[in-house]
Amino acid sequence: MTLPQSFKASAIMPTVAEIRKDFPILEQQVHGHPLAYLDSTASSQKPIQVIEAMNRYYRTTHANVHRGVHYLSEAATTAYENARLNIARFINAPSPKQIIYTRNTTESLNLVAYSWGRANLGPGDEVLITEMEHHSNIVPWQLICEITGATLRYVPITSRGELDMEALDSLLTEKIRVFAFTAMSNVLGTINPVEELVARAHAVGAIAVVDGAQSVPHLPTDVQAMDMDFLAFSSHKMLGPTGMGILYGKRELLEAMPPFMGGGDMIREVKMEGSRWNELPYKFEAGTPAIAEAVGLSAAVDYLRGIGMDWIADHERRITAYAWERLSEVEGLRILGPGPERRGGLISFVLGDVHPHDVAAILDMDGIAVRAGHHCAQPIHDHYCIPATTRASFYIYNTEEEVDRLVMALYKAKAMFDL
Amino acid sequence: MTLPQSFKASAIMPTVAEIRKDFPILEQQVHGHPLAYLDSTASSQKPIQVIEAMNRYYRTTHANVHRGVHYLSEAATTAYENARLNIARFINAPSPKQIIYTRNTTESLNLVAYSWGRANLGPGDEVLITEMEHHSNIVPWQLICEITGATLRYVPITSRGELDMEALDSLLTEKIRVFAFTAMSNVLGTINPVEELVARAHAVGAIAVVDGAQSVPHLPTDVQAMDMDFLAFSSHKMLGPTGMGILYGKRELLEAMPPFMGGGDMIREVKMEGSRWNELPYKFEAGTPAIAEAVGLSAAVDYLRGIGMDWIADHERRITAYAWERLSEVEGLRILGPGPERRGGLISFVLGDVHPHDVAAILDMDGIAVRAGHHCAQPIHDHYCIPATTRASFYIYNTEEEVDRLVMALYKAKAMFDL
Amino acid sequence: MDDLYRENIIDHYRHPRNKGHLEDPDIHYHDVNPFCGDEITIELKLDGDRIAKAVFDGKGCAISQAAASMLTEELEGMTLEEVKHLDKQFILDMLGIPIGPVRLKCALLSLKVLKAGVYGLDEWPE
Amino acid sequence: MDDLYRENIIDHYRHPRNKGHLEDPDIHYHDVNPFCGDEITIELKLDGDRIAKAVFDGKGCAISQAAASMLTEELEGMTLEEVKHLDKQFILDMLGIPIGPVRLKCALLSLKVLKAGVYGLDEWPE
Ligand SMILES: Cc1ncc(COP(=O)(O)O)c(C=O)c1O
Ligand SMILES: Cc1ncc(COP(=O)(O)O)c(C=O)c1O
Repeated sequence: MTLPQSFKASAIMPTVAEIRKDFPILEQQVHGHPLAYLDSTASSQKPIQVIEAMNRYYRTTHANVHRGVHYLSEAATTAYENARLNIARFINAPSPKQIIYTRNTTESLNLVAYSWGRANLGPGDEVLITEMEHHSNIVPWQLICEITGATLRYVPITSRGELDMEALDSLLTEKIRVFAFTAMSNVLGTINPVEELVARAHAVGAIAVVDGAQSVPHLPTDVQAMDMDFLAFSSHKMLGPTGMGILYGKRELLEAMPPFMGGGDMIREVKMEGSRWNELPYKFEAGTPAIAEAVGLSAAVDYLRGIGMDWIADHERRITAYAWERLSEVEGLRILGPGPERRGGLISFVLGDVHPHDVAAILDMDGIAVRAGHHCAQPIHDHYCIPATTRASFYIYNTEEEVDRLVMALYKAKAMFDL
Repeated sequence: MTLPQSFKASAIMPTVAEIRKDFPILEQQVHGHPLAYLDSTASSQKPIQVIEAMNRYYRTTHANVHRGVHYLSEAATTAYENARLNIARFINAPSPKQIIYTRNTTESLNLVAYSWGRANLGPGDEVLITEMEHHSNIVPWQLICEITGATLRYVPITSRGELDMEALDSLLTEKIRVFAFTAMSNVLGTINPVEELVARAHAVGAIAVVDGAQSVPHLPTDVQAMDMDFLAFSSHKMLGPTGMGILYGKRELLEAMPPFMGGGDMIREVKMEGSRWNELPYKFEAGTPAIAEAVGLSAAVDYLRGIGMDWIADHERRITAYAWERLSEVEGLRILGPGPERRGGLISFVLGDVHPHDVAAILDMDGIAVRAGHHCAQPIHDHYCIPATTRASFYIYNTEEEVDRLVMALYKAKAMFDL
Repeated sequence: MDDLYRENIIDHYRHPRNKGHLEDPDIHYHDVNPFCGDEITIELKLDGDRIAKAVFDGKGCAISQAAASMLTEELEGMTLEEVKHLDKQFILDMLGIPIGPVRLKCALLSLKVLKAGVYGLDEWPE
Repeated sequence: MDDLYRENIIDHYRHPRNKGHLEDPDIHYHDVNPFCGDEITIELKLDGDRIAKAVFDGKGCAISQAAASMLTEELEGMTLEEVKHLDKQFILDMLGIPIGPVRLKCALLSLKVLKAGVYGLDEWPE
């Protein structure tokens, strides 16, 4: 576990200026302005430590894993499995066997829905999700309910953009077999009370599936303390490479599940008449895996650990509170979701009747990168009866000065649309 | 489309010495000997052009694709979609919409088996595969036959290690809905007559699914000329990064198929009551894709095109013929599969009663990397009644001198085991 | 910036022409840009194979809505055969601004809806 | 290289001890190393909770087969309780050669099979 370069020597609190030096992409000019990257909720940038770890892997270590006895294959296998161990420790998983490599959060959630769902759901059963879910935590459940005959239910949200806990109480009956929810909304920014939600699910005998796509990169995560049954997250949102996601699961649940995909490495024996499955985690990892990407994610985890998840959460709280204040001053701008004290590092808003795409396009001309659209969460936009929002999001490398530039550019947009 | 550095200026036939300069990993010493990497059938090494393309992508271009209107997101989307176009051209696909990004060959084949299979197979239907398939082209069909009630049949192989074409004739009845076969065996080296097999499948109204994991990296591929219905292959075996695979499919088949995984980007509209699918290829690409990996594979395709697939096939034929001759001289060594004129660039063999793992371990001490095991193809090993083989495989960067070293080390192994 | 949001685009967006619905349209089609959620409905009243009246309705960004508004102005009097030959370049010329690859889909949405309604081709215009 | 294939390993591989089957074993277990296909069967004859006779059968590399052969020699006279405490280090000491991470599974296969047979724990020994 190496600390990010910049902090090794000092061993003091990092500064954003120091952190930014590790992100070559941030030095860029866009349309003649310094890039202000306020889109980390969609995908984060990568520090040189992560890029170099993969670079080094391909230049010195690559071979296929698991089945080879030669030097490179053993080296690649060691790197690949050490990465798994490192990721397990990062979320305090009891064992690396419970860390399944996938492509992204979406595949992790599909794996649970298909494999656990097909084996455990039937007519009369209910699946509970929430109105603030990302499509990745909606569509797999719609599909599996269609296949199994189970019924899908949604926890509504309050006017403050939080889960309606009273409605939850009445929805969470003994019929619910699985409660799947996001730890943090990628539109509202709402941080959900994961521990409490897991406990409520368990109280009616349901399993709790946590979409950690937005929480794992930004908040400390302890799967055991929170007693999650499954946790899904993506490498690319937490400084790691694309093409890599994680599914954590409780051992006895994973053991009992049928495999998802079939192929190399996930079987113990293949006879023409049928096959026997391999042990965890390989049962769920068919074919040549994303080896370099595992190495890259492990380097990202080292980097996050080097900075400290508490520092990260603090930094984001500070900058989000500042952005909240500054954006609230813009007349005609409406912020969605709860106040700054209950939210993660993102703010989605609507600027009068200017369409979010137009807002984003105008900000882009000033070098400010924000997302616009439904952010793959149409139901929550339907709830607010708006087609789309503009979203600014913050990570370890963002500054208050970037927030100031965002606000300035919003005034320009207002002027342009006579608002 | 940039040519590999080394050949741009000269525009003459590349030499292996020039090619090797592009592969930093090959300069390595292993156990005090220069590395002889004879394991490209498991996974190829990567030229600096590919490593640098991904490096550059992360340092200058990364953002999430498709949903963003800001500069980086447009740049990333362009890079990602240009890669798709480049890959489509490489196999002569009619349209980039028919190129689906997956993780590897295994996922590509699972996608076809699950999505096409679930919609099209039922009791009474038959699926035909061959005895020389990789597990990735066996297990998905076993699984889908179990789910749908269809029956799985195997084309046997002849004593020369080729498909038994007479048996095929009697197996290929009107009951067969899909004939899935490898274009080249990763154990026997057999190059199958793809065009003829596709035509025979079509003659009984079956679709032809081609496992191109071993053919696309080594032989020219034209999906239209060969009239394949589906073609699956992996980036990591063709100089590209891990974490990326391709499924090509005929348009009308892909259009008619239900999606595989659910989530972001694969839907057109998500309502709480249900969803509408997106168009091709996005219907099959759920969640944030392997963006950097697409860029890397595109660079690999450029590199292969720069050298020329004909040169590559020639080079491999030459070196395989030489290896075949030299290995045939080793007493007690038995080569599996057809003669050098009908095979691709690999040779699997058994050395007396020395277990292949021991052979590989002894070769490794001399810096020679070969695979040992069942190479994820147990049925073909069962056919020969052997648990495993040792496999040496060749690619653009291998030399006859490396073959000589292989043979020398085999004599050492014989001595050690008193053979 | 001025390039991206020229006055006539803002004008068409703020004051859309031919926005609304027809009593009894001969052709009616609706679609959504899956990448951004923009929506366009186009309705046509025909006189033989000639477009007598074209209206649109929709939600979305200035680019998609202004393009739809401008398109309806062009359509009156056109034959359905002529509609078939409208392409990407036609829309780009009409808008008169440079458009990046992602927002191109916004610009082309109304033409896509039009072509799907007229002859059932569900494809982004090339 | 000499390190990897010391003479006693080749000797146990070429001349395995206790290879075969028992008439009527009290414990019988078989497993495969999924990564390489090596197979080991272990059969035990008990005398109370003490191992009276241990035999193995199998196919595989010199490491896995020599380890099994050596292991059966160690087992006679051991109690089942003692078997529970056998670990990775025990096998490595017995073989006396350095083993990389992949071939470790070959070395440990017989111990894994033994433990699964004796008390049903289907895990690679740590
Ligand atoms: C013929 C064949 N099919 C399929 C595969 C599986 O490829 P992947 O592991 O990249 O999914 C391989 C790789 O070994 C192969 O050789
Ligand atoms: C809350 C949430 N869930 C799931 C996802 C899907 O992640 P991926 O696209 O990496 O699969 C996202 C990403 O936008 C997200 O924000």
